[in-house]
Amino acid sequence: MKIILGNSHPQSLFAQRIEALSRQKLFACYQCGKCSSGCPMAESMDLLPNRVIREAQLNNEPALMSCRAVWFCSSCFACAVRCPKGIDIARIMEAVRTLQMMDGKSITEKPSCEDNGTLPQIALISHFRKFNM
Amino acid sequence: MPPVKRKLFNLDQYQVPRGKVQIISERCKGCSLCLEYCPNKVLAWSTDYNFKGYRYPVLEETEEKYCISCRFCEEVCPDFAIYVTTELTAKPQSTQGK
Amino acid sequence: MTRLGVFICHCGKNIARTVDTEALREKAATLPHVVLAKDYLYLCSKPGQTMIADDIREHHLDRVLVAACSPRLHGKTFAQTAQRAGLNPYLLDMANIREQCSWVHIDGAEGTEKAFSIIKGGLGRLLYAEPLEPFQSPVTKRVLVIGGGIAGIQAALDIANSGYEVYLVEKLPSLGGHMAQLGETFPTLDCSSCILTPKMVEVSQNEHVHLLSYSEVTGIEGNIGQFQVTVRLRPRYVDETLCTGCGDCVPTCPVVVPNEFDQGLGARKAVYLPFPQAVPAVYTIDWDACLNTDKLIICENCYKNCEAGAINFLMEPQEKMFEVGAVVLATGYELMPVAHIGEYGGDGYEDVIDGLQFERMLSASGPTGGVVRRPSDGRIPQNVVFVQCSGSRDPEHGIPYCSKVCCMYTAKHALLYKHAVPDGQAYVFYIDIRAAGKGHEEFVQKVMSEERILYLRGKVSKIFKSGAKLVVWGADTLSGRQVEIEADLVVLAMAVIPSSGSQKLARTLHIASDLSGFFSEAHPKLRPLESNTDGIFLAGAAQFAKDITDTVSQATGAAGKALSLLANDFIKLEPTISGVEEGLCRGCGLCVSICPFGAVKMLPSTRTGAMVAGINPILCKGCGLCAAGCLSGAITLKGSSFKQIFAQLEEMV
Amino acid sequence: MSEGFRVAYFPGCTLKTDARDFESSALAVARALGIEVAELSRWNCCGTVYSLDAVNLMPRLASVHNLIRAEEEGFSEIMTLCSMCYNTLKQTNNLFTSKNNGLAAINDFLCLKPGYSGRVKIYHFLEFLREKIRPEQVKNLVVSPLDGVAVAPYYGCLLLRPKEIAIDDPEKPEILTPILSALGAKVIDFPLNNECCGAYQTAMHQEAVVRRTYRIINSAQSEGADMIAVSCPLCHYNLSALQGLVRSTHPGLKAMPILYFTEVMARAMGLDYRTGVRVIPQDVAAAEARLRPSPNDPGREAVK
Repeated sequence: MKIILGNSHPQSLFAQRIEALSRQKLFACYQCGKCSSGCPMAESMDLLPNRVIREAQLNNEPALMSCRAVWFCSSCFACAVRCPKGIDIARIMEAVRTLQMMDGKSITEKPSCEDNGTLPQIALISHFRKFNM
Repeated sequence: MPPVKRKLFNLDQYQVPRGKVQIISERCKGCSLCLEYCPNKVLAWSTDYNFKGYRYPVLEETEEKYCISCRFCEEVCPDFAIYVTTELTAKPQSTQGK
Repeated sequence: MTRLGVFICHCGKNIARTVDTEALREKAATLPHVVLAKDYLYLCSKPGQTMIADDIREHHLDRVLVAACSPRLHGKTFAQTAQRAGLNPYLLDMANIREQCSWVHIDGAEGTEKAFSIIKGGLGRLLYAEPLEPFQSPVTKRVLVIGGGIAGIQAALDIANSGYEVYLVEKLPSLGGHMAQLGETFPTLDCSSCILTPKMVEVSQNEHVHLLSYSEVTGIEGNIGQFQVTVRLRPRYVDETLCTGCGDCVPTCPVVVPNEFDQGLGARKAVYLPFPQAVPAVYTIDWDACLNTDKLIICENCYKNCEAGAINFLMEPQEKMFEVGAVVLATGYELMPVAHIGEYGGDGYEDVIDGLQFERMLSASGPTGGVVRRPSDGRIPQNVVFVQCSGSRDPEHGIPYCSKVCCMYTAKHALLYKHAVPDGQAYVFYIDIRAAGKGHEEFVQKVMSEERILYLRGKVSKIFKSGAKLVVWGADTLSGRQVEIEADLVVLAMAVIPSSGSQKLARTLHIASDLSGFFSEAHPKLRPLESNTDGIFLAGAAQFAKDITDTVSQATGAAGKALSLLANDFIKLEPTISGVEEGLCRGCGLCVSICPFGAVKMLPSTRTGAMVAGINPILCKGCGLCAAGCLSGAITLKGSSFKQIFAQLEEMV
Repeated sequence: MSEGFRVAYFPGCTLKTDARDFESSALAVARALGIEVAELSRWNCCGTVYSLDAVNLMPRLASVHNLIRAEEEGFSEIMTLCSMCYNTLKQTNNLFTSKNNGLAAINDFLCLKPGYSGRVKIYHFLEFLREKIRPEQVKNLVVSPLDGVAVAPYYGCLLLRPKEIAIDDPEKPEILTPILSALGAKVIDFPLNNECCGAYQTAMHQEAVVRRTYRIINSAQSEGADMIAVSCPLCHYNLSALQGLVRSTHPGLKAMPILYFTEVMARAMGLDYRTGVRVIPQDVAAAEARLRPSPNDPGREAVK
C-alpha cells in the first residue's frame, strides 16, 4: 500500500495518540533495529518492534491497528535497556495494544487455561491484566 | 564477567633465560633472604633440616614458576649457599612482572 | 567642542524595509553634538567607506557612529575606515539597527522608533569613549607540538621545513601514534607504516626538530608569542645517546608482558622497542614491569648484555624548560574500551576484539604476522562479524556523536579479511553508511559488490559465547527479520574518544574542551584550527574523530597558522581589555578567582606597595567579568566603561 | 549471627499457592539468618504487571493499596520474594517519586485519609541478602554443601529491567553468585540468564514460550549447569512445567531441575521447608533426585 504523505495526511493524529499514551518520543527513533535484534518474542511477531515504531512515525493507523506483534510483547524491557536513544519500546507496544483494545479489537483469543489446569495464577492474572483491560 | 586475559599471539618468538638453582644446603643458616627476594618465588622451605638444624631452601618449579636466572639469590645469600647456572632459554609460559 | 557624525546604512532593503532611514537621519541630525547625519545604501561598500572617510576629514568629525549591522560583522571594516581618515578607531562605534531591530520588526513605525533609540544609546556611549592604542608583544620563533602521531609529525615537519625550531613531545617511547599500528589504509589500501615510517625518520633527522619522546608536557605558562613550557622526560633507563638499538638486552630479560602497541595481542619484554620501525630506535625499560625497583636492583641481565653500556637503572626523570611562540595540539584519540558494552560481553570474550586489535592482526609486522587468527585458539576464523556504531551514536550508553571513520575502516577490514581468507564469510552490521570522502563511497560499493560482503542494516543487541563460537543476535531491518550468526570472531568498531590524557592537558593549557572531551575549536566553521586560547592550534583527532587525510590536512593548516604567527616579530593585541584604578582597589582578590584566563594577579602597587590587582594585558580577553565582579569599581573594561554603558542605557530608556 | 532485624514481607498470590515452597524456604532461610520476617497482615494482589499506559492510573491501584497497608502497619520498607511482585510494586512506587506523578489523583480517588505518602521503599529479598548478610554468615550455616553441583542462576527480566528498578547490572547480573558460592555450588554464568522466559505469554502463546524455555535451558545446559535457580514463580513454571513440551520437539534436551534460589539455600543449610505442593514433571523431579540426595530429604513428592 502506498502511503500518500502531504496535506491530505491526517496530521499524525494516530502517532500523537501513541506518544500521549506512552510518553515516549517516537521521532527520537533512528531505526537502528537494536530493539528487534534482541527481542525474545520477535520470532512470533508479524512486525518487528522497530517496524512498529516506524509505522507509527508514518502515522500508518491501519497497519498498527491490525498488527499482531504487540500482543506477543511480554514487556521484558530488553529493548528499552539497550535502546541507544532511551526509548521505552515496551510502552509503545502497550500504547498500540491499548488503542487496539479501545477499538474493540483485542480479545480475539482466550487463554488456554481451560485445558491446562496447572497454570499458576500468576500467569493467568498477569495475562488477564495485561491483555484484557 | 571479569575482563578476559588474552593469550599473546607471538609468545613463541620470545624466550626467557632459565636458570638452574644450586643449593648447598649444609651452608645454609635459614636466613630466608633468598626466599623473600626471589621474584618468581621458585624457592620454598625444605621439610627436613640440615646438620646445623636449619630448614634450607629447596626448588619448587612449575610450568609458570621457574628460575629466570636473575641470580639475585646469589647476591643476597650471606653464606654463599646458593648459586645459579644459566642453562637454557625457555619459552615463557605466561606473563610476569612485578 | 565634540563634533559627532552619524551614518545610517540601508543595507539594501535589510534595514530600509522596516526602518525609515530618511526620517531617522533627520531625527538624528537634531541630537546634541551631531554636526553631520547621512544615510546611504551600503556603507560597507567601497564608495560608502570613502564617503565616511571624506566626511571625517572635511567636517573635522572627532567621533563617528555607524548605524548598520552587528559590529561582529563589520566592526573591523569601519575601524579601518576611521584609521584611514586619521581618526582613532576606538572613537568610531557601531549601532546595530539590523539584527535585533530591522530584522525582527514587521511594523515600520516601531522599527524606526527602536532604531532611533539604539542610535541615541550609541551616541551616549560614544561621547564617553576614549582613544585607545593597540599594543605589541614579541614573538618567540619556536613551536611546541604535543603528540607524535601523524598529525604532530606533519605539523612539526611543515614548521621545521619553513626554518623554525620545533619541539615535538611524544608521551610514548616512539613516534607514530595510531597510524603506525594500522595495516593498510582506506580507500587506497596503501600500507600505513610504509607511508608513515619515512616521515617519522624525516622528522627525527630534521635539524630544526627537537624530539622529546617518552615525555609529557607538565606545565605551560605565558601567552601567545611567549609560552614557557615545562616537559617531564620519563627515564628510559637506557641512555638514548649510547643505545645502538642492537637488541642484545632482550633475550636475557626474564619478564614478558603484553605489548600495548599490539593492543595486548602480542608480547614484549620489560626492555623493549615497541615495534621494529620505532623512532627513536632506542630501547626502553618498562619500569612497571621490570623486576627492579627504585630501592632494589634484582636483575641485571640486560645490563650485563649491553655492550654499549647504555643501561642505567639509576636514571631519574628530568625536567626541560623552554619558550615557544605557538603550540600545536595533536594528542589524537583512543577507542572506547569494549568493557563499556555489557550486552556485547563487556571485555569478557577473547574473540570479541576492537578495530585497532584487528588492525594489528592485519599488519604484516603485527603479532600474527598479518594472518587473521582467533585470539582464543589461534585458528583462522571462517565467520567474522563486524559491528559498526559500537558505542557511537548511542547517547544512552556510549557517546552521542558519529565516530566518522568506522564505516570506512570496517569496509576495509571486511575486504582485507576476504583477501586473507577467501573462503571465509564476513558480515557487517550497520545503521547508516557514512562514506562522504573522496573515493570513499566507491570503496564501500566495491567491498559490497566485488567482495560480496553481506551488509546487514541493524544494530546488534547481544553477543554471547556458545561453545567455541560467538552468537551474534542482530536484525536486518531491510527484510524485517531477526538475524543470528554463529561467528568465530567479532570485531567491534568501537567509538573514537579523546585520548586519555587530554583532559589533564586541557587544564594545564587552560583551553576548553567540548562535552565529549575533544578540544574545542575557536569557531566551528571559521576557526576550526584554533583553540579558544590565542597561539594554541589544533591538529588531528584531538579536535574530533577524523581520518588520516583530514588529519594531515588539518595538521598542515595548524602549522600554517603557527607559521603566520611566527612570521611576525611582534603581535598586535587589542586594547579593549581591563584596567585597574589602583587607588580604588581594596586588594580583595575576588577578580583573581573570577578571571577564566588567569590574567589577573595580585601585585604590589608601584605607588603604595599595597597588594592590588594587576592585569596581564596579553592574557586578558576583555570579557569584562572582573569589572563586573569588582566590589569597589576599581576595574574598568576599556572601550566599555561603566560611564559608557550607563550613558547608553540612559539614552535608550 | 548478626543482630536481628525485622522486615515487612509482601507474599503475593502465587507464593500462597503454587509456589508455597518458595515462601517456606525463604522464611526458613531468613529465620536461620536472623531476619525477622513480618508478613503484612492485610494485602492484596500486587497487580502482577505494571501497566505501561502513561495516562490511565487505574491499574496502579492494586499496588498502591498494598503500599498504604504497609504504612498503616508502620513499615517504611517492603520486602518481596516474587520477581513479579517486586517489579510491579517498585515500578508503581517509582512513579510517585517523580513530579506530576498522579499520586494526588490516586489519593483523591481512594478517598482515604491520609492516603499514600509515596515514601515506602520496595526491596527484593536478594537485595537484603546482598546488603545485610555477609556470604560468610551463609557459609557458616551450610550443613550439606553443594560441592560440585553446578547451579546456574537465572534472573530473567523482572529483577533487572527496566533499569530504574534493576537490582543488579542488567547485562551482567551476579547478585546470586556470592550466595551460591557460599553454599559450595559451582556458579554457572550462562549468557541467557537475563533473557525473558516469555512470562504470561504462556497462557495464550504457549508455543512461543516453549521456544524460550528450550533456548534458556539449552544455554544453561551447554554451559554445564546441573540445575537452574530462579526467583520468579512464572519463570519457574515456564522453565519447569513446560520441559515436557520442549522435549517433544527437542528430545535431546536433558531434564533440568528448576529450583527457587531459596530452596537451594534451604537445602544446603539443611532446613526443612517442603510443603508438598510442588508441581513438577516426573523427569525433572527424577533429575533433581539424581542430582543430590539431601541427608534430611523428606522424600520426593513429584506430581504429574
